[in-house]
Amino acid sequence: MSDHESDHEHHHANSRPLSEVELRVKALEQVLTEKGLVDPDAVDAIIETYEEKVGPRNGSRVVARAWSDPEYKKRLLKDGTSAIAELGYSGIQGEDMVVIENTPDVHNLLVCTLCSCYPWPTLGLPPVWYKSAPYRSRAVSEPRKVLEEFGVSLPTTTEIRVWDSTAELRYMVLPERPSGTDDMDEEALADLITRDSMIGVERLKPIVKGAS
Amino acid sequence: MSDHESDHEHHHANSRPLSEVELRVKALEQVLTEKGLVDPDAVDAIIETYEEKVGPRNGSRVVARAWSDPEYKKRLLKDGTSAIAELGYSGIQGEDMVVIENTPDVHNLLVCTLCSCYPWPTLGLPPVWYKSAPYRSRAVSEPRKVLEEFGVSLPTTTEIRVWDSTAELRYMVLPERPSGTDDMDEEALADLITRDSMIGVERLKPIVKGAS
Amino acid sequence: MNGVHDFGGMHGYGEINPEKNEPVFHNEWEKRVLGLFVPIMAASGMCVDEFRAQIELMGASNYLETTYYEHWLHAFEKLLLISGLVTEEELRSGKASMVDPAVSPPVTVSDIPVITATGSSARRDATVEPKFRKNDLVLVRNEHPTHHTRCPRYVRDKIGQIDRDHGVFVFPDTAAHGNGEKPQHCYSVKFSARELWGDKAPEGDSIYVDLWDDHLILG
Amino acid sequence: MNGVHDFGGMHGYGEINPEKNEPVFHNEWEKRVLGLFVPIMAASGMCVDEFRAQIELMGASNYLETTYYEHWLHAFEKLLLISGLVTEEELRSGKASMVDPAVSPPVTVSDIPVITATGSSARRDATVEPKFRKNDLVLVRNEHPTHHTRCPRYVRDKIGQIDRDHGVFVFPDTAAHGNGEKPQHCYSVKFSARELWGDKAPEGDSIYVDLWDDHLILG
Repeated sequence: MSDHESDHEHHHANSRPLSEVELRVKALEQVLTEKGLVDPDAVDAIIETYEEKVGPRNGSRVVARAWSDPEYKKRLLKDGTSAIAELGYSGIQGEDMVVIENTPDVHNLLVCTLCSCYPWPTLGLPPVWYKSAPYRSRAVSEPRKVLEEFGVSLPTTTEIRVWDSTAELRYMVLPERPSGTDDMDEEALADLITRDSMIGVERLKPIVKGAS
Repeated sequence: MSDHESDHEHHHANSRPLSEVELRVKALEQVLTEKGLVDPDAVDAIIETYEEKVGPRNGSRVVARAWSDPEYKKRLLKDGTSAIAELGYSGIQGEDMVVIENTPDVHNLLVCTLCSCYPWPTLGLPPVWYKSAPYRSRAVSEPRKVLEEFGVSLPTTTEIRVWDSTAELRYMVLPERPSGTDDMDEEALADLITRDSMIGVERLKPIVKGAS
Repeated sequence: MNGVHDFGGMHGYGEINPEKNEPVFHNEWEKRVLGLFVPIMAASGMCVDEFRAQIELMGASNYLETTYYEHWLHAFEKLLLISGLVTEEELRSGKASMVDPAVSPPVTVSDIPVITATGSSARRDATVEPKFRKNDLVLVRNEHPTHHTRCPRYVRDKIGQIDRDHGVFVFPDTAAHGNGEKPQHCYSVKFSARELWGDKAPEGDSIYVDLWDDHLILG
Repeated sequence: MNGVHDFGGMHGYGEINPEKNEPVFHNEWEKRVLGLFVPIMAASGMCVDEFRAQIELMGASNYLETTYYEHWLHAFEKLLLISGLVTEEELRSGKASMVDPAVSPPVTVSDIPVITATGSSARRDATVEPKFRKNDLVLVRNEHPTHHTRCPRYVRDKIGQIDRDHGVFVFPDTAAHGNGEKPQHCYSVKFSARELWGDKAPEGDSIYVDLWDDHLILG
């Protein structure tokens, strides 16, 4: 069953059986553990960190703060790394952060064409589609078609900026604050903010009062 | 056994078992035959043509004639198709031929980066290496390294011209006539001329009198 | 299309390793595939550009993991399915589910000498003015079409020089998709190795690529 | 290197198909691979550029047919073999043939919060003059190195504009091969979509790529 699930990352049916991969991983960890090079408890602690503690909720809090506090937003756009660290998010694959702002006229989109660089401390580990050949190949050359596949249709008057993470800078999109959210507090705002809106493949919808 | 031999064209070990391919080919030919779209005897006749009649010996004869007859050589370089047809070679994958001449200062090399175009009437069917990713990728960007792998080391003063067959023109190299061949007749000359020298991955060696 | 088949200038495919005393074929099935080319193209009415376009659509790793004659086999199957001459089920079973009475007779043994010795030239008699002359500098259009093209990626947006005018030929970029032959001049365009690959390339070396009027603008 | 990993602008890979409610991991073994990154990089002393270079050397169809975490696994094995910390036989058997007494202690549970929250910045304090300033027009060098590079093929020989100077960073093209960190300024360079993809691209759109001084010359 788990074999079947992993096919999400495969483009072709005749890929290697996963049991081979599982054996390789097991052998690798075992050898390194026996040699005293790896402590399996440390491996567990890392897994727990990225499975349970670090995820797009962090990024949502950053965005919600920026929407709520104009001074924070200024700092965030000027020096993403330290502004994000103010909220306690920092470290691996987010050592040097750049936050880019969506406006009514500009839409930003993130990609890493050469591998799959992604801002872990704020968005967690990247989804499979972000790491896939279709996204990595097309985001830079036909971003509008890519956005349409995600349900985002932008007029030609909206300028699209695609950010290819070819260095160790990690980017994050600051989405536009939707209308109808004026009286929401940070926690309520954070609930609105999706991972995809911070990658740039989603535009947040206006909140219509009275709608369920 | 024959499965193993076909690995020459594979770059990776975990390719499909050939029996599957054999079944597909058999099914295809059978269906087309039943439908009256294919006559298997005609298929046999084509195979026989390219396995036994058409091969690099044809090209050798063209080159030997050009070395022996200056007027023929002029016609060959001016209109390859009709000069080659004078010797009876024409047709599929050689409908429009261009012959390019090696000189002491210029060395020519043929490749087809997009597929594997090759002058069938004069050289026969292409060898596996000519159709392979390593040759197709490297011949245009590092022809000197490619030539070195074939044992041809050229001084920087020799100009290299690589011909990428991206259209329906089919190219053939007219190698330099080696020294020591002045008293040879066309048939003896043809014996010297190799397929690789007409692709441009070989330079013919001078003939040293008395050498065995 | 910018596909993996467009190998020019790629790295990572290793050494060339020519086989000593290589036979013409390595397997019986390869012979049948070679032999089926002429009859299938005749029966389907497809052109070589449509054939190549199908190969390029195989999928990257499928293309890389299969051989030349497997590429052909793939294209045969696709072209026959597209033309409606066979069904998926027939290709699976090897049995014709019905015989279409309307088809023209197949290529026969007696046709082979003429067909192989004649082929099918892509040269056209149409009177079309050439857009360029020998020695003209030309810029290859910076186009990245998703359809079949014979303009390889490594020369796009580069400047070359017209070496010779081959005459008027079918334009594969349209012919591959049933959009007409659009006959036009095809040229051998000379590019310096340095223009294509940078300053580290040897100074005098050059690469000649056949390109059509529609690929070029005056440089 | 001009490898298949350099996906920008390629065609033929199909639609994106995001998975609804995707879990963080799809398999237990993926978790172990993720968790091994920090300990292995610490033990081997290898940098992320060496790690990426190994992934790019996987071989084209192997790269295309395997997943993200399989790429990581491949690089782990290669880096550990190169550093001499494990042998092929050990990786096959899963049994250590000998324990080297000289190794430093492994990363422990108590290290994890600090390591993950700190990471390892590629920014360097070195005082290096920037070669370019904001708004400078720059031409990306037309280089096709066979080694690891973070300059993707689709921007080479194209003109862009310096959008911002990120400061001084390790240069991956040398660091990936033990040729030193060569710290230098890294910039976000803005390219118009038309410069990269031709006239059919929408007029106002642009692509920002991070490039280093050594990739650029004044445009």
